[in-house]
Amino acid sequence: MAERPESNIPMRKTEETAVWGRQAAEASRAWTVLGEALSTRGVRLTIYLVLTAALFPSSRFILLVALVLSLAVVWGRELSRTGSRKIFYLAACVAILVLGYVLTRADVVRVDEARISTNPWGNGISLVADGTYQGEAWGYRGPIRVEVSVRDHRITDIKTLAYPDLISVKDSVLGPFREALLKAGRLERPALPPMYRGAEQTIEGYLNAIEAALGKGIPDYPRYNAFSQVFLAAFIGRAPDRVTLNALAILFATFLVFEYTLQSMITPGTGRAISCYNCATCVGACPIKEAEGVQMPMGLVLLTRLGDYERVMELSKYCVGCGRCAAKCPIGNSGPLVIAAAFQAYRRQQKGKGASPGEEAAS
Amino acid sequence: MDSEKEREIKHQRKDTEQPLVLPGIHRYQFFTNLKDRGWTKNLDRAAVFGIVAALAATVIKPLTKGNPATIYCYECRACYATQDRCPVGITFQAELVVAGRVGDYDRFIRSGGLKCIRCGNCQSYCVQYLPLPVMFAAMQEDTRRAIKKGIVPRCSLESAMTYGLVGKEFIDDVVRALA
Amino acid sequence: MLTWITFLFVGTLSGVLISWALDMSSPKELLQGALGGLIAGFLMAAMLPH
Amino acid sequence: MEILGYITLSLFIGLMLLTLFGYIRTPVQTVLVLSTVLTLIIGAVFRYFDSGWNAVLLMPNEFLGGIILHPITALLTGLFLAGGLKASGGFEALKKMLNYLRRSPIGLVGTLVILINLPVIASLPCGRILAASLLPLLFTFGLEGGMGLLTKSQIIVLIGAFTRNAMGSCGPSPIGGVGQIGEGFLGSFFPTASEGILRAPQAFSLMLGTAVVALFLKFVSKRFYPDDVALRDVPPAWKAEGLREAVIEAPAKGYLALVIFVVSLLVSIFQPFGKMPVQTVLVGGALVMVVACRIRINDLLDGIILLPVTAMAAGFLAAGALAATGGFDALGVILNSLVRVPFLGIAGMLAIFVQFQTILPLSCSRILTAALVPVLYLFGPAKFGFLDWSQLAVVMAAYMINATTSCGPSPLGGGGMMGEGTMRAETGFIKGAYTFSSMAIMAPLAAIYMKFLNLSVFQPSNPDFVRDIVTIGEFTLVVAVANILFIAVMGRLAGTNASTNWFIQLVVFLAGGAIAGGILAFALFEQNFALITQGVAGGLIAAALIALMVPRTLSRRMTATLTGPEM
Repeated sequence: MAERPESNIPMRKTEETAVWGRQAAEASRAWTVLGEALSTRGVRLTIYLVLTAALFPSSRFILLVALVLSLAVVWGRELSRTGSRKIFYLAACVAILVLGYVLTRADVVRVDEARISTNPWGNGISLVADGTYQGEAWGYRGPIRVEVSVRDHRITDIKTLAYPDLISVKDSVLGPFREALLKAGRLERPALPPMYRGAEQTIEGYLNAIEAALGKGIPDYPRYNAFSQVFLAAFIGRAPDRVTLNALAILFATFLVFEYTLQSMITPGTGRAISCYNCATCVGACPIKEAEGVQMPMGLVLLTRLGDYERVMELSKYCVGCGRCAAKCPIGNSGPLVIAAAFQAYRRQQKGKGASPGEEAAS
Repeated sequence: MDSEKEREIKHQRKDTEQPLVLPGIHRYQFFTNLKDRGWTKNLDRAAVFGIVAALAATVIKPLTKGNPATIYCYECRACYATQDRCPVGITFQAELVVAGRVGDYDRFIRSGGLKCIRCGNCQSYCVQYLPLPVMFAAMQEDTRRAIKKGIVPRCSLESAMTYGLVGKEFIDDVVRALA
Repeated sequence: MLTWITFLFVGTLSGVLISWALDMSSPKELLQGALGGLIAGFLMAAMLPH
Repeated sequence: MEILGYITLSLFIGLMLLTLFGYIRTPVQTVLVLSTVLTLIIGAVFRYFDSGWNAVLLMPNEFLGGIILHPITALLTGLFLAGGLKASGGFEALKKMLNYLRRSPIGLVGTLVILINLPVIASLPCGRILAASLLPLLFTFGLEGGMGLLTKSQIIVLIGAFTRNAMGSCGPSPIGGVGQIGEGFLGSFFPTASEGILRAPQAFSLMLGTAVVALFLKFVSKRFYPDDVALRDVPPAWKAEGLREAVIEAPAKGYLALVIFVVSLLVSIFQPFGKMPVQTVLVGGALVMVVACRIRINDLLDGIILLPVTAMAAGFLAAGALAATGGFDALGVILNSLVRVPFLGIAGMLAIFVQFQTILPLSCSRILTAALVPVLYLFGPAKFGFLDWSQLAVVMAAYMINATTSCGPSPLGGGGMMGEGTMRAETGFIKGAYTFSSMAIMAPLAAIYMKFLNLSVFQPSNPDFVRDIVTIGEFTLVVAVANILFIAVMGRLAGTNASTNWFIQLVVFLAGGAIAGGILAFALFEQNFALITQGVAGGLIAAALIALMVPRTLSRRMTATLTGPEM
């Protein structure tokens, strides 16, 4: 246990170092608390979750669903075992969310239906009063802002105020399209070759910007109410789509591997487990070979890598300690060494929980 | 000699401090050739951790930079089949995708990424139907920002100018950076 | 079609060889191995693009 | 800058060879990371003097570009799925289904043959996914596993052949296998190549290669290394008594998990719901399994085999560092200059190139493939023009099959080690069988198939279908019979003297390699005797290099690995 600094500090009780010692002890205790927190898998998984949610606004909805589901499973088990009421609080939260979602959804549906009859597309231009309006919509690289002038229910001029997509479709697409719009005098979809993907998004954004601008000209153009706007912005953000789902799948895999490696990195002594080949050579050498469905030394090493030290302790009672596996391993791993490290880690965990003061006195 | 003796003592003491794996069996029974194998104690762990961290960095970087589709590239180079159908004569499209994934500006410029006009001709060849022009455009923006900041080495810009690898959208930026 | 034929042929051949290598060389077992190889070859050919 | 490429290339290959021969006794990841670091340091020094600090600071980005992300994540998600299947008892269910199959007309042998070929049929992106989960199942057929159906030698043959098939299965896999790299390159000329031009030749040659591995193990390996398998044999009394039926219990959720596994595989291969990355489908399948079969997320984690993932990533890092410092350009120049060597020529150079991965087996074939296939591409019409497109396709088929199977014999944690461990053999036991089959059977057969059938399919203008299929049949039989003959001779001549054995093996390998090189040259250039002779010469060199890598005696090598080279 030499790697624990606080165990050394009480020994230096000389006058000069007492203050320094106390400070160091406090600091090291803080570090220990942090370390203990980080060495818990649940805490780390929460950190990954928060990190992902912070990095990708569009993934928040999916993550929220995943969080609620997993909490429901965990707390549901707790309810059946210990009668803990946590799951009801969760249910209340979910109910509030669902209620908000239903309200927002109703509002969105109402607005969308209302917009069908009063939208500025095509012939809807006749609803727009004369004047000059500004509108904004998200294009390919950022918000496109346009200024549209309308007279006698015809679009007379379109000015582009902000146009971050500039480099993608300079004058080859947007210019002729603007001309076409002006010629038609109303908002219509372009006839474009379907392959120009980047340009398609730009055009879409451009059209939406014009739509937003013209919408300001319609006297009673329906809008979302404040609650829906807040709800949409806070919980869902941009709608979850397939790209987000795919990215989350890869992130899930990566984080789990990261986690898996980290487990044996931060637990002293079990680091050798990460270079296991899974080749089962040690299983061949082992006189026990299999116990409770686990391939003996290899399964223990893999469980150590996983961080399931309690199970390792349960299973290590089958080990006869002959050390044959240590001689056979092609990369010089040693099953018993790793298992012993897992034993220590398990004891340390128990000590952290304050379960066994007797062992502390023994060491 | 003293240090050697000390090490020996340390070694022995460590050995007696070890907990028992099972009653009556000490850990020294299980020492392998591990000391021959590892040059230092933590080298292997550090190496594996470095690898996994590099992996995580490779995933997270494109996701946060707004180029998430690049991580699905098989790197099967089916897009090389574009050949003459590319209007600006880019021959190594997959290289551009990889460069976009890790933010490798030099490679991007060398493979002609600044020439690309995002016409989307290469997209129909992709086995995965990845939005190639979108990925290229995002990386182009990134490269332009990098050129403005002066991160991109001067020599790669110079050689790009010499071989005509800069499209007309970017030529101002490159000239300004070289001036 | 020809792909299927070649695959079935090679599957049968490999089935016979494997069953021979597995020390099961009575005629019945060879036939069974050939049948298994035929099925394997069929499945493999079914996975290929056409 | 050119000298830098040569320095880093020799550094990489030197470190790899030292690790292969056991002079550096550290896990392969560490060595690869060290070689990356060394390469980067040297490269940074060169760059600093060449173009200043900015260029040095961009180097991390450049070597990260070497990581091919897709196979790693696909492998991970596949392993999740396998872990879930294992935890929910899916393999028990599979065992039960196999039991039914065993009682059907195809019997035990047919079941085993199908089981051996299962990895290629299921076509996952890495062979280890199925190997890790099915090898314990195969083991249970033996005495130790409890069923006692097969004897020691049968178990050896069964596991060896299965591992061969599994390790080759990442080539023909349509969901991101190694073969995809070659298919993508060929897509430059053959319009539909990226949808599977290489799949048929690989699956074709793998079937025969598997059979030949089985024969090799039966006739040769057991005589060469008689005391290196620690399996127990079935007592003769049992055998006379007949089979002892083991009762297999499979939970209902095991069947459910099996169904989810198969469905998610089919979805990821045939993509019925629109194009979706494999990873999403497999992770989705794993999560459905978590919910439906009530397994823990720890069980998914349990399925991960960390070594191939980290070894692959480390290899890509090293390859990326090499590419950033121009090491692979130097390799291209070296290979290019081999063409001018007399007796070798273009055919000989290609015969060596095709076997390169078997000569230098790394723990995942993608590491070198990702770097070498572009070199091969440049030999084609794209740059040097040594080959035309159809010849390039032939070489690519032969190269790919060798590449995908190269992780089998690798002693650096290749997939074959899993088989060796399961059959309780010493490290290196199946190496001879593996290298022989990939050198002498698979590469020439894949080339022949590509040349005479697949190219005709992909270019329908060719009318000589029947003639071609007869050619394929002839060549298949000739290659198979010749190699079976070699194996039989080798098995007959093998004695107790290790060095004599090794010499016999060298001779047979040389003969097999010569035939392989000749056939490859024939498939490339048809009846041009000068070029076929060159191909034979190249095949001889490659075979000699391969035979040098096969261990002479296992136990002594094991002892040397354990206690150091001095003993």
